[in-house]
Parts: sequence; structure tokens; C-alpha cells
Amino acid sequence: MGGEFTGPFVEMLLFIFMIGMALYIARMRSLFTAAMLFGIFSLLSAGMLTLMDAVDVAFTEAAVGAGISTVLFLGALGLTTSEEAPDSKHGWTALLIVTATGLLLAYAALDMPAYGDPNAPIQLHVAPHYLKDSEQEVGIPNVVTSVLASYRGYDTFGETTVVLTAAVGAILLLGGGVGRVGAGKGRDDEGGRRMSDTPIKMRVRETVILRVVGKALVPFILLFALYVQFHGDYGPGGGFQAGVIFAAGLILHALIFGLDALRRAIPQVVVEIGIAAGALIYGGVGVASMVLGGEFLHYGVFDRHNPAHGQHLGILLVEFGVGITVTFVMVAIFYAFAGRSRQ
Amino acid sequence: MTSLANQILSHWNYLAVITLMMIGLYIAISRGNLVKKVMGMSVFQTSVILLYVSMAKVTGGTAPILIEGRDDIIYSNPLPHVLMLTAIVVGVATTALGLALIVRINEAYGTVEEDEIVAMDRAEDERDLRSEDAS
Amino acid sequence: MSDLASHLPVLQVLIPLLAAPLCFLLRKEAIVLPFTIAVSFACFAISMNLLSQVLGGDILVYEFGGWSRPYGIEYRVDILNAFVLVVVSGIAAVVFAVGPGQARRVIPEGREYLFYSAALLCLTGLLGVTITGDVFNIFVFLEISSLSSYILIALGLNRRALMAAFSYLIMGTIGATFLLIGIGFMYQATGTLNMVDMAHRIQVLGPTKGVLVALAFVMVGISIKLAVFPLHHWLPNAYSYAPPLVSAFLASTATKVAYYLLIRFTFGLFGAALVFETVGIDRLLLPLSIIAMFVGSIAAIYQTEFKRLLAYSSIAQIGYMTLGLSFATQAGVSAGLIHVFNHALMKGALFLVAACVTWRMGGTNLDVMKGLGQRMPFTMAAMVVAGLALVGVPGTVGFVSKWALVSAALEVDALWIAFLIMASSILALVYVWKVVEIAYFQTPEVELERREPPLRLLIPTWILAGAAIYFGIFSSYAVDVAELAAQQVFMVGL
Amino acid sequence: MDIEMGLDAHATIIFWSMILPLIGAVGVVALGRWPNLRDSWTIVVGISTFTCVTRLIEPVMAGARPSLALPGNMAGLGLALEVEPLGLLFGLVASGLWILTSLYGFGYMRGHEEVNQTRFFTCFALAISAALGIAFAGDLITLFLFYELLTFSTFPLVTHAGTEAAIRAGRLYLGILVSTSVLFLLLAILWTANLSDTLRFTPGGILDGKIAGASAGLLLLLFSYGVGKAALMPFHRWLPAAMVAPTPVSALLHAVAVVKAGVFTVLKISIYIFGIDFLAKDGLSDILMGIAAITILAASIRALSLDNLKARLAYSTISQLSYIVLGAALANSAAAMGAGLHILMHALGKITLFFVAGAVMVVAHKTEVSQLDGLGRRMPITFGAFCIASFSIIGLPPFGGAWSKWYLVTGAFDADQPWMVVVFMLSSLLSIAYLMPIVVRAFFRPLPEGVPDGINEAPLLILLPICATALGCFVIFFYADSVYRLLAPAMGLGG
Repeated sequence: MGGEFTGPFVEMLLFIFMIGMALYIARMRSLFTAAMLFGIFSLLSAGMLTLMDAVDVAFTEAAVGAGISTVLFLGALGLTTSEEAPDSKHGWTALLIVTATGLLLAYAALDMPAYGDPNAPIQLHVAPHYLKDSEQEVGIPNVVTSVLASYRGYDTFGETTVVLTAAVGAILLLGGGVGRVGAGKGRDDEGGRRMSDTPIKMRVRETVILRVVGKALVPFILLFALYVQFHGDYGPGGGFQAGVIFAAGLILHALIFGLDALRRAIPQVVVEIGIAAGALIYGGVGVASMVLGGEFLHYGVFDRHNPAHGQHLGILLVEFGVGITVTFVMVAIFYAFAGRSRQ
Repeated sequence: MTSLANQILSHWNYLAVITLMMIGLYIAISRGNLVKKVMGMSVFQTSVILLYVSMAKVTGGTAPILIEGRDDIIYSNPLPHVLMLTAIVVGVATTALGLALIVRINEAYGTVEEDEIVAMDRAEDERDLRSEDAS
Repeated sequence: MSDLASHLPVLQVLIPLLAAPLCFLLRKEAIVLPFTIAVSFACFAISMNLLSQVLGGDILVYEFGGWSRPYGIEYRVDILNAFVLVVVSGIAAVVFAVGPGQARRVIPEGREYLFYSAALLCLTGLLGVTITGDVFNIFVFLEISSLSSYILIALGLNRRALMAAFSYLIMGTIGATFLLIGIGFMYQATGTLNMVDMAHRIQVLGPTKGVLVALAFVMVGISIKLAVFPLHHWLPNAYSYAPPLVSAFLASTATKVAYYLLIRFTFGLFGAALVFETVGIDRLLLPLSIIAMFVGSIAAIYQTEFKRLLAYSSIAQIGYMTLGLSFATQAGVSAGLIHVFNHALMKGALFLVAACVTWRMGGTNLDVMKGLGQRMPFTMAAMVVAGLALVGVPGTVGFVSKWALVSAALEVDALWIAFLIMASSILALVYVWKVVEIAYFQTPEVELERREPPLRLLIPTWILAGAAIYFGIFSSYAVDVAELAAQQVFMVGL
Repeated sequence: MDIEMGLDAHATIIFWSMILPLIGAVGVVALGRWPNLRDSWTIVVGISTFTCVTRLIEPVMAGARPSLALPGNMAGLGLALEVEPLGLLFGLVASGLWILTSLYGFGYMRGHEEVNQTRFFTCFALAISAALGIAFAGDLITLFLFYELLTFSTFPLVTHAGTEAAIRAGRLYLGILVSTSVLFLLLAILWTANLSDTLRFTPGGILDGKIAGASAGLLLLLFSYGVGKAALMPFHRWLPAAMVAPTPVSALLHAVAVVKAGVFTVLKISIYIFGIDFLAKDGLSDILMGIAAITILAASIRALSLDNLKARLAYSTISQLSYIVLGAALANSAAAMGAGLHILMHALGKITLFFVAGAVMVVAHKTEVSQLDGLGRRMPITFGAFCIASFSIIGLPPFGGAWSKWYLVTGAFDADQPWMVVVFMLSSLLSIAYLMPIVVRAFFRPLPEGVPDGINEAPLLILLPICATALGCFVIFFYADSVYRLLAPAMGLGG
């Protein structure tokens, strides 16, 4: 890293850019542009996160904020409208609320330990334990992964469930791309364009170069996802990031070769079973540890002689579960949006 | 006065994050376009992530991936990172759900502007009321 | 650690949590429905067992992954949250048996299992929020319950349900993010996420700026979820356009869990001394509660739709609960908790009546309820019973609540508040009686024969309505537990 | 051991006297399809209930206070029944007159061809059960429970006709009764609970020394106005409104059960919660006395100007109810005795008057006083009974009303309140003025042209109860002594 001198300048610059982006998002009437700006905003914040040593978070933010969220926004815009109506009212109350909230926060923030203070309460309690003892207790170098999957593994299980909930919602609300909700439950092939057929994407499909490059790229993306999945113990990465990247690979495939191609390869039923399977793998690991005489998610019991080894195994398995669920949830959400015809 | 300036200097990061948060919150509550609202919400949530991670930063520290055999390295606090991984996921789940709702709202109303939707609902109420009076 | 009993705290949440993805695999509604019922009953049984274990004053602690406090996440069961667990899982056991009802029409064909999955996720989230002893875990499970409730609300028949769900999503997310910011400041000040650890450290720390602002954000965040006046705007639309069964479940559980959080944070984490003496939250909460009691009730009087009327009534009833809290006395907290239980019963029953009416008439506009007293006598009798409970007629749970609340008010020598509580219950009589008159004295526009809804709808309705009487007459069960819980909150804190 | 056994037996009697009307109500619903069977069933239940209650006389006279703890506890307070003399008297009146009213009701409802008779008799039975609950309540909370149950069980009776007017009357009925009970009575009970560790009705009261001065006065007012059923002005308007109900309801409920439940409650609270001695201290009850006096006179004057017979009787009732409140407020033994006696005496008289009003309505379809000219000649027995009952209400010997008025006036003298004596006298004069013209019209005015010949004495089922209650007004004059002996312990007058 650049040391104490360059750091703040880069960070400040990033912040100035981000604030600019945010203001642009607020003002921009073209929603497509706003969505793209949001993607850039996420990317910048990922950069900022990296500067603040949160590589795992940065990785995820880049994949999710800049990747998935932007795709979702574009997808939704493809199905709705791309222009915001001129807005006239309720600016002042909102501004008042926001200013008051902001001042309150600033008031508290100024009382906080200085930025980067190594003697802040937060640095003296609990966290040192993770940094000092996780090597011995869990046995993997990436402390974030240790905490994520073991010390606070239950939170991560909850997080997996949140993702699963989103899939439930997307399928229930948008019909999983299989049928239209409400009026006429028939298939939606008859009329209207699909999101995957919006002009930009149509051009994608028609451009030979993109097809060729894309085709070559997809396997590498999937491979990279697998690397991220299983390398999470040692470096940034893990089930969540891997799942998102894997899904991104599949979605890219669908964008190039059409939704139906992907549908044929991975039917909706498989997607749904996959979603459930991932969560059940995670829960199953926990239940197995209970059966073996430990608490829920107490991986140490998997290897009585070498608890750290058991921890390692447990983390590998739950990360795998997360990866599967996230992959299929992302695909399910993509199906749900993409399969929705435009009115 | 200088003490306040010092305070601001040593906390500039937090203040920048708070500014971002408030812009996000402002978009979420003041915009009439539903997609914009969700965008604002996302900006808000992303900024909260920055807030947490800012707390974790230790000057001169590095990412909390242990390097064997080195005791002299300062690591930043891994716990907020873990928490924010969860928060990001929660955020994207919320965004997905919000957008799914917007798609349905657009199908039902033909618009994603809050004002127009409210106006349509009100017109519908008035129509019901009139037909009731007529009967 | 091997015996099943010691795992009960985690099983309380784990069973519905795992059942939700299992629904994906079972798929057929004929299997998923009994499965869901079995799961909700198992939850109820577990919660009863947990309550009986902690009533003596013991606190059950379950450390996830075998990691001890404060490094891991722990579940922590005391009387207070065991009581709320019983309410939530009990209501789930009664309501889930009914199935999606009319919402079936908007669910994609063959995807009914997803409805059950969403319902189970909602239950999971609510139970998880209640039982946990870790502040960040609260946020995670709160989001599970919130996201699933947005989904469930969006399944209402009217297109306005979508907008209601969306508004709730925005408000709910802002609320949750505020809570997250508050938790962040608390973490920043203490370095820990474990509630017990955090409470101790906040005690030592005292009212620093960070802690005070954390308090403000946590309070606002929870108040949005709880629909405390004036942060209640999402609630009427959400409850009136959601499928009635969803309203029945959410109205009797979601706000209750939020109320639990309010108690937990004020008395457990920040400590009553800080919240009430240093900051004086009560000086804000008390008038807001009273305004809510009146604004909610008066708005309810003017509604022309049954569920919307009930929704506004909920805002008033939430005012009673927060009023109890704002006395900052043991009697006040106990009164609030009693009302949590009682309100769950009566509001649950009333929303189930709305479900019955929807089944029969396709909607719950007050117009269509004309003359239903003769055409659906059992359903409407349940409405009268639960409605009277809402008014606070002796012999019903509503009276028990009112008694406790007014006693608490008199204990702090607030005769005028006592009088206002009474006055607002007169308003409840007005809006309840408005519905009764419509159902019994007005003639329907179209002549209908007498027909009751199917038993799978009628039985749950009457279970709750019956309970509203039973626990009104045999009130000591609930009252004793609530008093013990309040006592523990005051004596032990966390 | 024997005493234990004895008490248990009494508890059983209390239990049955409470539960029988409920069983009756269930039976009425079950037998709804067969009117004759249903009505016979009502009578059987009525007689059994009354018999049960009468079996409590002996032990209570002997000084026992049979009690029964009800299952359940509301708000952490157990529900308890305890029979003391005053409650027993009220219970006897309510359950005894129920039999007669039922008989009358069959005749009336059939003669009037009313609909929903099953619902009517069901609610009637429920109301009686609630009234008995009030009579036997052992503490304030139990009393409040049954008080509210009585309100809600009588609501369907008031709105029986289902017309717009009936619904509006129902709103007023429920609105005033529930509002006052919740706003004032419940608040007063809670206040009492806050002051005292018990809510039991205790001889001598429970409040002395725990509250004083203006607060005590306020509490007394909260209690008095909280009992809306006592119809103290200005919360009296529900009673005339409730007259839209079928006449049996007006007769039993709005001349006996409901309104007497109200004044009974006031009396009971005065005696057993405040205690007569405490009330007499420092003129605590002076304000209440004034309110009662004003109600007595104002309602009487209002009665004078009303042409509708039932409305006139209703205002007469409001006036007479305040006799009892005034008796309580005078706060001495004689006045309390007068008040207690008046519960019975006024009940007998007023129910007769209402029975007659109903009979006229069924037979001649007349509702206004001005339409009654000459009817006494066609219906001599009916109007004879009316005359007797009027004398009793006015307070002439040899009818029951004379006794209660005697004790009330004595009490006013004892309390050194000569103005109250004047009030009683004035009120008697006024009651002559609003009751006697009716008798005079009926007997001495000529029958107007065009009255069909068919108008004659009422059917037997109606006539019989009328005669019975009118006879009661007379007979009780001679047996007032035994009622006195029953009540004496409660009023601190010794055996």
C-alpha cells in the first residue's frame, strides 16, 4: 500500500467522486444513466473499501453492487421505463429530515475515536481475539472467513436465508419466468419483448465478435468462480462471491445465447432445488455437528483429535452451501426478471 | 476552534460517509420515481457499509489475512468486514425484491411514478363513491 | 450437549428455518400444508417448553458453534423473550393452518409451496429476532422477517397491495438501516456485539455522544417497525391490502416483536437510567403514545373498509403498549407485555374474521358486510367477541390490558392519563359498534343464503376469539408471566 | 365441620341460581323451533331459579354470608360471589319478577306478533343471569363484570325492532351506559384498588381513612355517575330512549333489573365501600344529595309534560331511582333502609304500570296518555291494577310504597336535612299529578267515538301477571316487616 502519505489523498479523491456520483444519481432524469452511475458508485466504493483493508467486502461490493445490482436495475428499467418524470414536490421536508439526521450523525461521529485510531474500543475488545487466536482455533489464515463461517457462522446462515427469501419473492411476484401472474396464466411467449430482447442485448447477440469472445469468456468466469469458492480460506473470496460470479457467468451466457438456451440447460425446477439444497447443506452441517454432540455449527466436533481440521472441513462445506444457494438464487432472480414480458 | 478543525480533520472519513448516507436517504424519501427510491436506498446502504468499515480501519494496518510467522503486522479489524458482507447481501436481496415489486406495479398501473399511482388510486376511490351514490 | 433438550433454543428457530427450503423440495401443496402446520406446532411446543424452563428465573444460553461469549453468537432465553416466542409461535400455529386463502389467485399456478415457504421464513425471522442475544443477529433475522413480509403483503388481491408492499419495503429498509447505524455506533463504543457484554460496557461508559446517538437511531429504527405515531404511515396500507391471513399473522406478531425490541434495547442494553433519566425518552414517548391512541381510534371510526379500520385500530393499540413502556415502571412494562399477548389474540381473531368475510364476499368493504350477522352468524359472533375485547369489556382480554395499564398509570399518580385511556376505549366502542350495526342491522344489497366459511377458516378464528375470552376470565397465566418478565427486566436487566 | 358443609351447600345454591338462567338461555336456543315448548321451558327455568334464590333467605337471615369463588381471575383479582341481605333482596326481586314477566312476555310477544322471539327470550335469560351476578357480586370487579354483561345482553333487546329509531336508541343506550361505566366507574374502581388492598364489599366500608376531602368527593361522584344505570341526571337519557323496546323489556329490565342494578350498585358501594359513617363525615355526600334531589324533581316535572305513556313512566322511574340514591346519600341507617325497601316497593309498582301500558298497547294499540279516555270501563281490572300501583308509587298506605317513603323521610330528618324532606313531599305531589290523571281519564272520561267493540280485557297471560304484581303492592305492605328484618343487618340496624 502507498503508506500514510498518499493514502488519504486517494481516499479523499474517491470520496469526492462518490459524492459527485450520488448527487448525479439524485438529479439524473435518465434512469438508465442513473443505473450506470450507480454501478460506478459501487465500483468506487469497492475501491474505497480496498483502501480501508476490507478486501473481502470490496470484492463482494464489486460483484454485487457494481455487477448484480446494476444488472437488476437495468433489467427492471427494461421492463418499466427509463425516464423519470419531473419532480416538483416534497423536497423541503425530506431535506430537513435528512439534514437533521446528518447533523445528528456528525455530532456523534466527531465524538468517535479518530479514523484509524488503533486504540479505539473496537480494536481492543473481541477483534484482537480473532486476530490472535483464530489461527490456532480455526486454522485458516483469512480471519474474515474464520469469523464469517465459524465464529459468526450463524449470521452467515441467516444471510443465506435472506438471499433465499429474495428468490422466494422474485419467483412469487414475477412467476419465475414460467407464467404470467394474474391475468392469463399461459406462457408468455406470445407477445411482447423480453428483457433479454431489449435493443442493447439484441445487438449483443448479433455481434459476432461479442459472441465469440463471450463464448470464450464464460468458461473462464465459471472457473474463476470455482477458484474464489475454494480459495476463500486463504485470500479474499468465499461462497458468496463465488456464487455471484458463477451466476454472472451463466447470465452472460444467457445474454449471448438467449434465455431459452440457459433454461434448457438449467430448468427452473433445478434452480429451485439448487436454492434449497445450498441452504440445506449449510443447515445440514450444523445439524450434523449437533448430532455429533456439539452445538449448532460447532465444526470442531467433526474431528475430535484435531478440532482445527474439523473447523476447516465445516467451513469448506458451509461455504459450498452458500455458493450453491447464491448461484441459483441469482439465476432464479434473473429468470424471474428476464422471463417477464413487457406490457 | 482549532480543536473543532482538528476533530473534523481526524474524522473527515466519517463525515464524508455521512454525507453519502444522507444523499442516499434523501433520494429514497424525496423522489417520486420508485426506481429512484430503490437506488437511493442502495446508496444509503452502501454508505453504511463504508461507515462500518471505516470504524475497522487501523492506521498502517492491512487486510486481516494472516501471514504466517510475522508478528509485526497490524491488521485491520475483521469483524465489521464480516458484518458488512452480510449487509451487502441483505442490500441486494432488498433491491431485488423492490425491483420485482416495481415491475409488478408498472404492470398494474402503467407507471412507476408515485404521484401518478396515488392519483389513480384516488380517482378509483372517487369513482367507487360516485357509483355508490348513484345506486 | 448431546441431548435434545439442550438444543431447544436453536431448534426454536432452526426448525422453521430449515422447513422453508424444504418446501421447495416438497412442492405439492397437499404435503406442504400439513408440513407447515406440523412445523408451526413444533415451534409452539418448543416455545412453551422454553417458557416453562425459564419461568423460575434461570436464563438459557445457547452458544453457536461452541464459541463462548463474546466471540460467538449466542441465543439467550429469559422470561421476556420466551413470552414473546410463545405469542409469535402460538399465533403461527393457529393461522398457518388456514393456508393462503384468496391469495391463491395471485400466486403462480403450482407455486403455492412458496407461500408457505415465505410464511415460514417470516416466522423464522420473528423468532430469530426475539430469541437472540446478539445485536447484529437481530438485524439479520429482522431482515428475513421483513423481506418475507413484504412478499406476503404484495400477494393481496388489489393492485394497491403492491404499492403498499413497496412503501413498506422502503420504510422498513430505512428503519432497518437506522437500526444498523445505531448498532454500528453501539459497536463502535463498546467493541462487542453480544448484548450482555454490550450492556455492561455501556453501563461503564455512560452517556457519551456516540451512545446517545446510537440510542436515537435504534429508537427511530424500531419505532418505524413498530409503527409508533408519527412513523406509522406504512401500516394502514400494508395491513389493509395484504391478504387477510397475512394481516392476521403480521398484526399479531410483527409489531409485537418490534415492541419486544424496544423493551430489550431500552431496559436491557442502554439501561433504564440512561434512557429515561438522562435522555428522558418518556417525555417524547408518552405524548406520542397518547396521540396515537386517539388519532388511531378516530381514524378507525371513519374507515369504510374493515381491514383498514382494524389497521388504524392497531396504531391506537400500539399506543397503549408504548404508553405502558413510557411510564418506565415495572407495572407499566408488565401492562405493555400483557397487551402484547392480548392484542395478538383479539387482532388475530378480527383479521381472521376479515379472512372469513373475504372468502364469502370477495372483499371486506363495510358495504358487503351488511346483514352478515344473520348470514354468517358464527363468523360475526367471533367478530363481536373480539371486538368487545378490543373495547375492553370485562370478561375479555381487553379488560385485563386496560386494568393493568390504568393501574400502572395510577401508580405514577397520572389520573389524567388513566382518564384518557378510558376515553380512548370509548372510541374503540364506536368503531367496533359501527361494524356490529352494519353486520346486524343493515340489509344486504343482494339476498344471500346463510353459509359459514369452511372449518379450516372458522376454527382458527374461534380459537383466537375463544382465547380472547378464556384469557380474559383466566387472566392469571398471561398476567403472571408478564409480571415475572417485567420483574426480571427490572431486576436483572439482561 | 357442619358449618363447612353448610357453606358448601350454599355455594351450590348460588352456583345453580347463576347457572340456571344460562342453561335456560341455551335451552331456549335449542327449543327455538317449538314455541310452546320453548316458553314452557322458560317458565320452568324461571321458577327453578327463583326457588334457588329463595333457599338463600334462611341462611342469610341467620347471619351467614354464603359465598362462592368463581373460577377465573380477571386482572389478577379473583372473581367472588357473596350473598348479603341487600343483594339477596335484589336477587329475589329480579328472579321473582322474571317468572311473571315471562308469562306476560308470552302473551305480549304473541299478541304483538313479534319476530325473533327466540333471540328475545335468550337475551332475557342472559340478562337475568347478569342481574343475579350483580346482586351476588362479592367485590367491585365481579360487580363490574356482570354490570357490563348486563349492558351488552340487553342491547339486542333494546334494538329488538331493528328499526332506525331502535338502532338510534340502541346507540344512545350503549353509548351512555358503556361510556359512563368505563370512563367513571372503572376509573373509580381502579382508583379504589390503588388506595385499598381489597375490593371486597366489606361491612363498614374499606375507604375510611384512605382518602379524604375533595378527592373523596370526586371518587364518590365518579362512582355515582359511573353507574349510568342509576340514571342520575344528566346521564339519564338512555332510559327514555330504551322505551322503544318491547314492553316486557321495559317492564322487567327498565323498571326492575337494569335500573335497580344501577341504584343497587350505588347503594352497595355507599354501604360496603365507603361505609355509611364515612359518607356522613364532613358532608362528603352533600353534592350527591343535591344531584339526586334535582333529578327527583326535574324528572317528575318532565314526566308531567309527556303524553307518551311509556315515556312518562320512564321519567317517573328516573325520579324514583334517585330516591334510592338520595337514601344512600343521606347516609344513615333509616335512609339506607328506606332505599333498600324502595328497591322492592318501586319494582312491584312500576312493573305493574308497565304491564298495563303494554296491555293497552296489545289490546287497544294505544300509546299516548291522551288516547286512554274511557278505556278503564272496557278494561276495569287492568286499570284497577294501574290505580293500585300508582298509589303505591305515590306512597299511600296501605301499599308497599308507603313504607319505603316513610323510612326515607325519617332518614332525612335524622340527617338534619329538612330540605330533603321537602323534596320527598314535593315529589309525592308531583307523582300524584302525573299518575292520577291517567286513572281519571281511563275511568271517568267517556269513550271516544269509533272505538271498536272488540277492545276488552287483555288476554289471560297478560292479565294474570298484572293482577299478581298489583296484589303484591298491597300484600307487601303487611309483610314489610320481614323485609325489614332481612335488610336490617346490612343497614347497621341490628336484628
